[in-house]
Amino acid sequence: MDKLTYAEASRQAIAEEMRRDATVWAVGEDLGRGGVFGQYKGLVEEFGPERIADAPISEACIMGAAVGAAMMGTRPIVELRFSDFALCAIDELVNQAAKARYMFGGQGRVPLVVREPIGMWRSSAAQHSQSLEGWYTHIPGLVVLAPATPADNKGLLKAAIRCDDPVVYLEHKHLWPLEGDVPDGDHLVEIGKARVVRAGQDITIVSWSAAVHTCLAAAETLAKERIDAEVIDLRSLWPWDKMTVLESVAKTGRLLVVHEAVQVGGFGAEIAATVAERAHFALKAPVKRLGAPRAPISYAPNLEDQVRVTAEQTAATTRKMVGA
Amino acid sequence: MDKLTYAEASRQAIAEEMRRDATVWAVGEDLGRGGVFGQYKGLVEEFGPERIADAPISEACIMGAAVGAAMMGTRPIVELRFSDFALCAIDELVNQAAKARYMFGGQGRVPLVVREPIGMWRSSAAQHSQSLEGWYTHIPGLVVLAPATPADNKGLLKAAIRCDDPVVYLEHKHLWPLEGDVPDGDHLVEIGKARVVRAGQDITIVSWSAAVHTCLAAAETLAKERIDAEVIDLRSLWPWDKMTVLESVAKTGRLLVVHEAVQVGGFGAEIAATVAERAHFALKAPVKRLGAPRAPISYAPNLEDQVRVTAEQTAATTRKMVGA
Amino acid sequence: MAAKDARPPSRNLDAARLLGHYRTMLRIRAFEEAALEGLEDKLVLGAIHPSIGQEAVAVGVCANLARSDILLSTHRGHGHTIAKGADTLAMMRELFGREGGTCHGKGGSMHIADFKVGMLGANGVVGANILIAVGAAHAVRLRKGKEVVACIFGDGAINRGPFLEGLNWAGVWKLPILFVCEDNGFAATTRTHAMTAGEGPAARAESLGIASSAVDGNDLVAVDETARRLVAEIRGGGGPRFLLCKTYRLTGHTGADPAPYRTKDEVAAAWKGDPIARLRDLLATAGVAPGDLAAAESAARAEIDAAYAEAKVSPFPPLERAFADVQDVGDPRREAF
Amino acid sequence: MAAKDARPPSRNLDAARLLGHYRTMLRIRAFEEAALEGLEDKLVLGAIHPSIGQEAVAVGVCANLARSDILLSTHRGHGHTIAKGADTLAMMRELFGREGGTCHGKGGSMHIADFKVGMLGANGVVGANILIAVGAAHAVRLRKGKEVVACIFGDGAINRGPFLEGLNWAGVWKLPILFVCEDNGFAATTRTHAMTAGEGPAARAESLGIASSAVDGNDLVAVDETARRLVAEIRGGGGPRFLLCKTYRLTGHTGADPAPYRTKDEVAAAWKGDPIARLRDLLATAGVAPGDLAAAESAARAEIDAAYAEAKVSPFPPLERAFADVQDVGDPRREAF
Ligand SMILES: Cc1ncc(C[n+]2csc(CCOP(=O)(O)OP(=O)(O)O)c2C)c(N)n1
Ligand SMILES: Cc1ncc(C[n+]2csc(CCOP(=O)(O)OP(=O)(O)O)c2C)c(N)n1
Ligand SMILES: [Mg+2]
Ligand SMILES: [Mg+2]
Repeated sequence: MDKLTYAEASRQAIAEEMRRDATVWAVGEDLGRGGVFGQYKGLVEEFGPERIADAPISEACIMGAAVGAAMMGTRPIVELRFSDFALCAIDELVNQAAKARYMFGGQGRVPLVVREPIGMWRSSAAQHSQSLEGWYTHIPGLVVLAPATPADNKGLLKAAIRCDDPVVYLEHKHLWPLEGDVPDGDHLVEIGKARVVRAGQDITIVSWSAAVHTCLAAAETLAKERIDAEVIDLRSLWPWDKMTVLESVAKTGRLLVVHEAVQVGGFGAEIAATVAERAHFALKAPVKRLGAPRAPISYAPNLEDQVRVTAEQTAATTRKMVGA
Repeated sequence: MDKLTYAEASRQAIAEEMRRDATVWAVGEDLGRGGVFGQYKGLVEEFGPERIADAPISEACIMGAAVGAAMMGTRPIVELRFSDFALCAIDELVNQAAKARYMFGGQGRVPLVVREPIGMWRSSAAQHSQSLEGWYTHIPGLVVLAPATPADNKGLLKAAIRCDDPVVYLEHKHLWPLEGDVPDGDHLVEIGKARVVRAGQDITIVSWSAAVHTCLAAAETLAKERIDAEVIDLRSLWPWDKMTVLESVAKTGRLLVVHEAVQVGGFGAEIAATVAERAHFALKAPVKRLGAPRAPISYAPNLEDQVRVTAEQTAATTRKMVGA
Repeated sequence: MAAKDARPPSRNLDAARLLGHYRTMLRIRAFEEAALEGLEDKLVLGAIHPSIGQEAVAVGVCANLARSDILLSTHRGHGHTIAKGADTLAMMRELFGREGGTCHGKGGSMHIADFKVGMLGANGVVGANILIAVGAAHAVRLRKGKEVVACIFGDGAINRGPFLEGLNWAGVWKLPILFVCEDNGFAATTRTHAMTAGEGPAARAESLGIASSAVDGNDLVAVDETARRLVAEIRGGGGPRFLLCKTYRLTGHTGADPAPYRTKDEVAAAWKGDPIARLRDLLATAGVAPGDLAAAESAARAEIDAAYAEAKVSPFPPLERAFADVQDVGDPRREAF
Repeated sequence: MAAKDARPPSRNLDAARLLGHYRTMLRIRAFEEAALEGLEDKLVLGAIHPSIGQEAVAVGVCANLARSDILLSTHRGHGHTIAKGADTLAMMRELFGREGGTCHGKGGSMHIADFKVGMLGANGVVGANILIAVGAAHAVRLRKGKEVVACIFGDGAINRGPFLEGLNWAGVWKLPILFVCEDNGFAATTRTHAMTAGEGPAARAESLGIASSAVDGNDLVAVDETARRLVAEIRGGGGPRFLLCKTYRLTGHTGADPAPYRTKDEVAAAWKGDPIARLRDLLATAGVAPGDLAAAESAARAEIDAAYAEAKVSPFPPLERAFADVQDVGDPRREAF
C-alpha cells in the first residue's frame, strides 16, 4: 500500500502501462512540461517526446488523429485538458471513434482513452467547470469512467488503457491533490463494477467522481442521527453496475442519486429511472435525484456555490426520504 | 385551415417571420438552392442571397458566426443539415451560444434558432440518423423543440424565431412529406406546452417527434382491445410540460415514455425519473421507457430495424403495463 | 500561383501500365453505372455519390500505393476503394446492404472500407477523414514503418477546420502522407469557388508548409506520374505532399440529384473531357490494339454485371449483426438496460 | 514572405496622441500588476492571464477603433478591454467576483466583456472568438453598418479550425473585420513555432485571400500607424485585413505560472524590449517633459489603486444573480424540476 495523490496515481498508471506495452502513447497540449495539472510529470523524461507527444492547440486533430492512430494498432491516450474543450472534438469522438468499429463491420478497432478533467474548481466559471458525463453514456460505442479515489484512478486508468474500446475517462479537477492508499503492484479495477463505499440499511445513495466524497460526508453526519446510509461509488458509468445498485435498493428500499452535473438530463435520471422501472415494488419512498440546477456556473464564489451539490443538501434530502 | 406538408409548414414559418422582422435571416449550406430537403424552397427568390445565405462547409463557423450576429441584434436561423453534423459545431453551440448571455451578466443575448434535422431515414446509417435531443436538454441556456406535425412545425418554428434564447430546433427527416392541417394566419404554438394527442384513461404515453405517430398507431391497435391510452406529444423538451404529464399520470396511474433516441441517457430517463419522483404513490405500475438499444444505426434495413422503436413494441409494452 | 504545375506528362508512355489503369477506370465506371441502376431498382438503399468523371484521380493516385499503404476516402469513395484493390462484389453487396459486404452491410456506400487492402474508410462527415489519415500516418511514424498514407478529399472540405488542423499536424511531424484534393468544382449544389476565399487548396497547403502540385485530374497520365513522384518523395522521408487534381463531377451530387443548378451545355462540354475517353484515345494513338481496348471494356462490364447479379441474390445480414461489434464491455441490447 | 512589413514609422510624431497611448499602456500595466497582487491576496479568484509586455498591441489597435466599433478578445484580454474603453473599477470588481463587475462577477477575467464600449467578450476557448467576431462583422454587413470589428487572438489560435473557417468566411463575404494575431511566442508552456507548420499566421491569412501586414508588436507607433491604415481600408469597404504583431509574454502563462520552461536570460533580454519603456524613451526624445511622463505614471497608479481599494470593499453579487440571465423560457432552479 502506497499513499498517493489522485494525480500521481494516474501518472503511475500511465508509466506502468507504457512500460508494459510499447504501443501506448499519450498526446496533448503541454504534455512535455508535465501537463496542466502535473499529471504527466516526468513522463517525457522517461518515454521521450514521441510517446509523450506535445500537440498544437487543435483538439479536433488530437482526437481525430488518435482515431486513425488507434485503427493502426497503437493505443493513444488523448489529453483534452478540460472536458469543456472536448466540445471542440465531439465529431471526432462521437461520429468517428465511437462508430468506426461498428460502421466498418468490425474490421477495425479504436482502442483509445480520452482524458477529460471535469468539474467545478473554484471560480473556473462556465467554460472550465462542466461535467458532461451524461452525454457520453448516451453514445453507443463509448465506455465512460469517472474515478473518485487515487486507488481507482490508478486501477481504472490502467484498465482503460488495456480496453479495446474508446474510453472516455473523466477525472475530477478538484481531486488531483486528494491522497489515498493505492494497492501495490499491477493494480487493476474491473470496468463495470461499482464500489460500495459504505454499507448501510436505510437508504442507497449512488454517486461517482467528487460527489462521492460529498455523499460520504453526508453519511457521516446522518450516522450520528442513526440514519444508516449505504453509499455506492459507481466509478463506471457505462457499463454501470445495475446489479449492485438494485441489490442495495432491494435491501434499503430507498434510492438517492447525487451528482455534480446538471440534474436535468443528467446520468442520475438513467439510474433513477432504471430503479423505478425495476424495483418499484421494493421502494419505501420515491426515488430521488440531487444534481445541479439548470444554470451555467458562475465565477463569483457565492454564485458558484448556488449550483453546487452539498453534503448538507444530501443529508437533508436523505432525512426527508427516510421520514426523519 | 390549409393542408401542408411538414416541410412546407416550416418554409411558410420562415417566410412569414422574415416578412415580419427584417432582422431575421437564415444561413447554411446549399440554402440558395432550397436546402437539402427543399425546406428553403423559393426563399432566396423572395429574400435574396443576403438573408437566405449560402455558407461554406464549415459548421463551426456557421454556428459561431450566428452567435456573433445574434449578439449584434440580428436573428439568425442556422441550418445544420443533419443533426449529426451539429457535432462539428458543439463548442459554438454549448460553450458560446448557450452561455454568452449568462457569462456576460446579461449584457447580451443570443436569439438564434439552430435547425438540426434528426432521426432515422431509411438506410442513412450511423452518421446521418442520430437523435441527440437529450444532450441539449442537459445544457443550461438552450431551449429544445421537436415538432411532430405540420401545424406544430409552423407554430413552434415561428415561436422559436421570436424567442430571445438560443433554440435547438429538431425536425425529423422522416416527417418532411407528412401532410396535415395547419391553422391559417399567424399560427403560433407556445413553447413549453405539450399537446394531448389522444385522451385516454388507462395509461399515459409520452413521446415527441416522429415517435408520436408510432405511439398513436399503437394506441389505435390497443383501442380495439379496449385499452385506452392517453398519448401526449411533448413538442417542447426544454422547458417541458411537467404539469400536463403529471396530471395525466394522476389520472391513468401509468407512464410509458417512447422515443427514437438511444434509451440509455435519453430524455425519456428525465421524464420517467421525474414522474417516479413526483407521482410514485399514484402509480399503478412501474414507469417504463421504450427507446433504442445502445448500438449505432446500421445501413442494412433489417439491422436498422433492430434499433427502431415500433408500434408493436409500444403496444406490447403497454399491454404488460396494464396487465392485459 | 502557390502550386507548381506538374510538367506535361512525358510522351514515352508505358502502354501496358496505362492499359491496366484503363481497366481499373472502366471497372469503376461500370461499378457506379450499375450502382445507379441499383438505386433505380431499389437495391441500393441509401444515398450514393457517384465519381463518374473523376476516375483518373482515383486510379492515378492509388496505382502508386502498395497494398500495405493506407487510404482514407470520402462519401464519394467507390472509385478510390476499387482502385485501392477492394473486391467489387463485396462492395456491391455493401451498397445492397447484404451479408458479405465489405462492412457486412452495416456501413453502406458512405462508410465503405476494406482494411485488408489498406482502405480505412470512406466518411460521412466532410473533412473528418483528414484527421484520421493524419493519425494513421502518425502511427506509421511511431512504428517507424515505411507505409505511405493517402488521404483524398473534395474541394468543399478545404473550408472546414480539420483541413487546417490536419495539414498543420502533418507538417509539424513531417508525416508520410499524401493529401489529394479532388476538385470537382462542386460541394453538393454549391459551386465551391463561390464559398472559397483566396487562391484555393494548393495555396492553403503551401501556407502550411506542404509542397503542392496541381494537375489536370482528368489526365490519367499526369495524375499517375505526379502521384508517383510525390509518393516516392514521401516514402523517402520528405514529409507530407499535397496534390490538387482539377476535375469535374459529371453526375449530380447524389444518385438522386438531377443537378438543375447547372446547364446542360456545361455538362455536355465537361463530358468532352471524360478521363476514360481521353485515356482511350491516348492508348489508341499509342498503338494499343482496338481489340484490347474493347476486351477491357467487356471484361469490366462482365465483372460488374456478375457482381450485381450475385449481390442481388445475397442474403441480408443475420440479425445478430445489429448488436455485434458495438463494443467489448457493456451489453447494447435493450433487455440489458 | 507573405506579409508585407509595415514601413518604419514616420518620425514626425504626434506627441499628444502618443502621450495618450502611453497613459493607456500604463493603466493596463498597473491594472495587471494590481491583479497579480490581488491573486496573492486571494481577491482574484480564478486564473488570470497577464498581458504584461503586450500592451502596445492592445493600445495600438484599439486606439484606432471608435467606441461603436466592435472588439472580440481572448483569455488574455485585460489590455484589450481597457484600451477599448472599459472602466477599470468595473473590471477589477469582475476579477474579484463582485457586484458592479462588468459581468456582475459571473464571468471573471476569462469572460470579461463590456458591451457598452463594443467589447463583446473575452473567451475561455482559444479561437472561438474568431467565429463570433466574424458573425458580428456579418451582422454589420447585413445592417449595412459602418462599424469595424477587431478580433485579437494569439499565435496558438492559428492552429485551430476556427482560424481557417473564420478567415475564409470573412474573405468570402468581404467583411469589415481586422484580424490581429498577437504573437507572443507561446501557447501556455509551449513554444508555438514548434507546433506551427509553414510560415505562420500572416502566410495563412494571405492564403485565404486576406491582405496581411506584420509589425513589431512592441513598437506602439508601428502598431498604431499600421492599424490606422488597415482600419481605414476596412471602413472604406476594402474587406478583411490581417495584422501580425510580434511581441513577447513577459510573465508566465497565468498569474500562477513561474514559467520554468524558459531561461531567466531570455526573459531579461525580452524586458529590454518592454513596449512601455520604449515608448517612454521615444516620448522623452520627442521632447515630452519628464514631468508629464511622471504625471502619467502616477495618475495610472492612482486610478488602479483606487479601483483595487474600491473593488475590495464591494459586495459579492446578490444570490438571485445565480439564476438570472440563464434564459427567458424555463425555470433553471432545482425546485422547478
Ligand atoms: C461536416 C459535413 N457537413 C456537410 C455535409 C453534407 N455534405 C455531404 S457531401 C457534401 C459536399 C462535399 O463537397 P466536396 O468536399 O467538394 O466533395 P464532393 O462531394 O464534391 O466529392 C456536403 C456538404 C457532410 N457530409 N459533412
Ligand atoms: C480550445 C482550447 N484549447 C486549449 C485551451 C487551454 N489554453 C488556454 S490559453 C492557451 C494558450 C493559448 O495560446 P495563444 O493563443 O498563443 O494565446 P496566449 O495565451 O499566448 O495569449 C491554452 C492552450 C483553451 N482555452 N481552449
Ligand atoms: Mg467537390
Ligand atoms: Mg501566444
